[in-house]
Amino acid sequence: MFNPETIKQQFPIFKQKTPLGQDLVYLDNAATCQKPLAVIDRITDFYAKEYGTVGRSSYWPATETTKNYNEVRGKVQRLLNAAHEDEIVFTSGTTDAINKVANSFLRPRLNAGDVVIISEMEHHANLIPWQQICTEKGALLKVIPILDSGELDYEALESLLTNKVKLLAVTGVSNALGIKNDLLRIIKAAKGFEVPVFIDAAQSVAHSEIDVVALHCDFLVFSGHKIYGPTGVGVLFGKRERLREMAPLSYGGGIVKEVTIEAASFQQSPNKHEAGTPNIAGVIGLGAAVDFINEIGYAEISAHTKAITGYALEQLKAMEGIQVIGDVDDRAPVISFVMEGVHAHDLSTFLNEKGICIRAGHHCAQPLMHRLNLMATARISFAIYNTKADIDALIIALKETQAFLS
Amino acid sequence: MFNPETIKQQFPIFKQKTPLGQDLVYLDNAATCQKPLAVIDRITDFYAKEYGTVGRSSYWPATETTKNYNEVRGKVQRLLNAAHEDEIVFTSGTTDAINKVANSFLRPRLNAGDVVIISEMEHHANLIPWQQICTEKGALLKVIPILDSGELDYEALESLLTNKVKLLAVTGVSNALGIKNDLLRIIKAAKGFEVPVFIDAAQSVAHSEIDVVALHCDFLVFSGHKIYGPTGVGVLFGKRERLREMAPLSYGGGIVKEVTIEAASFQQSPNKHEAGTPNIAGVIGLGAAVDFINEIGYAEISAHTKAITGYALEQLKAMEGIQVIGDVDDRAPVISFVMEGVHAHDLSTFLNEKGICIRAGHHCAQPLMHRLNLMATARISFAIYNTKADIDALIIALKETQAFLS
Amino acid sequence: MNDRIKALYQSHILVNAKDTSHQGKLEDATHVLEAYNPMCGDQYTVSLKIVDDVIEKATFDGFGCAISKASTAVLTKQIEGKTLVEIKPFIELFHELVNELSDQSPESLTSDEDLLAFAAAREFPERKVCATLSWEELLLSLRGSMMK
Amino acid sequence: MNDRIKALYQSHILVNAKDTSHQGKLEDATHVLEAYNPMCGDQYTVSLKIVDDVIEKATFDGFGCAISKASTAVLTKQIEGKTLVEIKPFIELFHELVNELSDQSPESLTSDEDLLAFAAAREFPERKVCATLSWEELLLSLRGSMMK
Ligand SMILES: Cc1ncc(COP(=O)(O)O)c(C=O)c1O
Ligand SMILES: Cc1ncc(COP(=O)(O)O)c(C=O)c1O
Repeated sequence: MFNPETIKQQFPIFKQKTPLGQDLVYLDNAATCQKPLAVIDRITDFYAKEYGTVGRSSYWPATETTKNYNEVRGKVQRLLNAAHEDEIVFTSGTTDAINKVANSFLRPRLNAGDVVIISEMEHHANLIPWQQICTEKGALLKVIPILDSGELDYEALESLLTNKVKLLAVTGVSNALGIKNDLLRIIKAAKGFEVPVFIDAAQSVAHSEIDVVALHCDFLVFSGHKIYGPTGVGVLFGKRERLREMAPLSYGGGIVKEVTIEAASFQQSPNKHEAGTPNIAGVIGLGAAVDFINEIGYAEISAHTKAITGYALEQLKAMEGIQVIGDVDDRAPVISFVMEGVHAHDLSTFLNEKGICIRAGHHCAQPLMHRLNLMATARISFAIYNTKADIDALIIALKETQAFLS
Repeated sequence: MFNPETIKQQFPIFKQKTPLGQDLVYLDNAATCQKPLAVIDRITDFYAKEYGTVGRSSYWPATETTKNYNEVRGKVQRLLNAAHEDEIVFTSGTTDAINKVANSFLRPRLNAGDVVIISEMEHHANLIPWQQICTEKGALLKVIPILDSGELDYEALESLLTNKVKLLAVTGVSNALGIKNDLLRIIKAAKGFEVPVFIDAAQSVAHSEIDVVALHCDFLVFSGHKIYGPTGVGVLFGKRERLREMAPLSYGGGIVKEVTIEAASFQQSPNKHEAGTPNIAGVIGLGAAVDFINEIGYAEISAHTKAITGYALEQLKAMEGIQVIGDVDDRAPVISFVMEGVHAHDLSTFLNEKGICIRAGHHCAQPLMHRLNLMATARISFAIYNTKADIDALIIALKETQAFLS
Repeated sequence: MNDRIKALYQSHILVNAKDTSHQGKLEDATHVLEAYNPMCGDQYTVSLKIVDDVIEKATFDGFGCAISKASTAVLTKQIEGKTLVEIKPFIELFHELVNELSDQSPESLTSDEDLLAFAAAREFPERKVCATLSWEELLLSLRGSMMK
Repeated sequence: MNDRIKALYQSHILVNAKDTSHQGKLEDATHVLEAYNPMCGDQYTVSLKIVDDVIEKATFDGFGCAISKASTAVLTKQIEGKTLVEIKPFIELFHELVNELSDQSPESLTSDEDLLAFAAAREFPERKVCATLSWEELLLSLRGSMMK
């Protein structure tokens, strides 16, 4: 039977008290997740016992490293159900992947008067890179608006789609509100106009199964550190033909066929897109994180985080002076709320005294906050190791804060 | 007294035998360096005891992480003798840093007919990014040629400098041959024409002291993994005014002031240039690597690697059928050679049987190899843990291989 | 609530955060400053009426956490009547008060209780930026055009 | 030298790497292939004279390590006289021979000693690419225009 307490024991950070002597109640998983021992040990072993570079050596340990590195590509391929291993490219994170696709896929294909569509709930990472290139090229950035509930206005999307649209980039889940988007519907609509679709799955992969073939998206990206893996590593899935037709994501060693001062020719993907020495330890640690997820299984993970989210919503809604933002039935394990009379930052400082970690602010989604007329919210977000006891501790602390501050 | 054997003991990988039961003789340090226990432990402790995100939280452990992360900036500032802490930007490596400066500094400043100067000995990473932008813009990429000795032709440089030159990018040390460039001379010449200078210090920082104020360079970059630090982290030094006038290196969260769908305004450097969740563990591990270097001290490091290099050169030159490439008095701890009748790749496979790691190939420097009329060389390169015994083992194995193969 | 956090939010700060006496815009402002922390979104507009190098009136408008609001309220209250020359050391004193690395005790710096209350920020370095937000902006303006 | 490495470079390979009998360019070539490994720089030009779907002559030119050179030499020697239809299974056999994941013993695949010598590459997966460089290029060409 699934037991979050035994899961928690696999995460060393929870074995100790916070500097103020509290148990750590970590509720900022949408920002970054804690790491299980299996991931930490894998990284340590890599550096201590088999460290080498990848891709161009015929000596141990580099041969071993290259094998292990490429095995992770297969693991990620299976995790996303991608059709080919060469559709998986390692980047240094979601932000990095988006910027690179913006530079190498969008820029050369975008002309004055063209259109790029995003949504009103995007994280700045899935907004500014596209925005800047639209500005540079004289193209238009259009927005799928949200309804008052926080959900996307799917009908509005349909009216935005034309033959001028060169890309549609949208998040799977709002990092600020936990709203889930109906990606199948969005992608189907976009495909009617042959619009390439880019999915920001930074908030999706930790909690729910992804199938890029069923989704039929052209690109999908996520970060290792949000799925129990190391920092500094991310994944770009790209359909084979997209990755082949694109210029390299960046230029350097390991990606070339022939180089002269005048010109360079390049290998095929994925090599082509991974210039320079990659974050080898990051990729290998990411492999351990994927194993960790697979061992528990998405069914258990989704069920658990859903249960915790439901429990937290219930408790929050029962409190006076708390307003949960976004009105949807089914949400990802992310809840934003405001406490009447108490600024989210003050709340966060108070909760920290109790060992409780929450996020306060605009969550890198200023246009969304603006639309909702909010300056800042408090956000809690859950992972596989969170328990009902965590929520209980939160609710007690919220009440104490309320009594003291408001 | 400095003793490489006690140094070696600080590197866990040398405690075990290779899979073939040999002691590991690691001579591919120009590709990547092994990690001391202090660096490995720092990363482990970070993930196991104090993991959090950086920059926007008011809870432990994120507050602790933010403090530690920013302390590394100060460490790197002092390592390079930069004037200001905000002149240090973390990237995911040398290749990443070069691509980003090419996109964000060079691209908007380069026009048709302008000139960018590099040298004939550049690593592909310090060639292709500039080349591609020159091609895009109709600008010219010009090359400081090398002499037959392998040294740069400094006189030729002077004839290349004009007011049309928008950037000069050059490596401190040739990764293929170990040739050191006279950066002071190059930069002085460039400054006569107010040309910004970009230094690829990937092969420099592990072995020799760098002083960006004395050099007076505009940019300087290196990778953590080549200075005993983790993979996936690098440093971009940029003069304050350069970093301020440049667009962000990439776009995303944590770098903005205000964002609307139409436009974004940005914070000041270094924040401005570090979009998204950085490689936090990488930066923290890099801090431990800088500490490690400082504890030994550049004086000892330089003296030791110089002595090993001298010893290796002596032994190699005493062998029949070995030709060392590049004819200079003073070289970095990198030696390229060819063995008559034996291809470098076969040599590398043979040496691997003895636990000896060398690099074979074009070393990501095809234009240089072409100039020297070489298809592939064998390369050995040294770090602080290499000993004369390593060289002796190499020489014995080279002789055996020669007897068997040629 | 433990003592650490009580000290930070002690009544002086909570009272000042709710004090509306200096809130609002000045019709006859000679200078208007925008204090903004992009990390958390706190944002204040400080209106000043400066006549003959004396700050005759100061008010503020905006939103943010209790700490930034209280510190802006205290700032506007306490600078009224000060000359531009007097303000710089006053802001520096405030910075010293909240600086966790200071070797001077808060009590040795001031006996004003509204100011002293912010010394608790020494325990919360990540909130220092809240305490100094508007003060910092005023200092920047002084360094810039305002002094001329 | 240990047995592992001796097996890899056993005399058949070293002899074939130095065998110049099929080196050179064909004046009357009908097809010219370029086999190139960008990772290590090995590069061979294979010239074929194909008449009525039979490879009448095959030679090569270029440089690279002993393994890639020997394998290219063996390739050119052994495909002479074969029909295009026969070549595909022959190349597949060679791939199987060097495949470290194969469940077939080398001896069950062939008794040709020049070919068998490459089975030692099973122990050196990172060198498999050297052994198959020219073979792979020929296979690609067969899949492409050559068969038409
Ligand atoms: C001179 C030089 N420049 C650039 C690089 C690229 O460094 P990285 O692979 O860490 O990005 C290297 C290392 O391979 C190098 O030696
Ligand atoms: C939806 C979304 N997109 C993008 C990002 C950026 O991810 P990273 O900071 O790992 O690059 C995040 C996380 O902050 C996110 O939640």
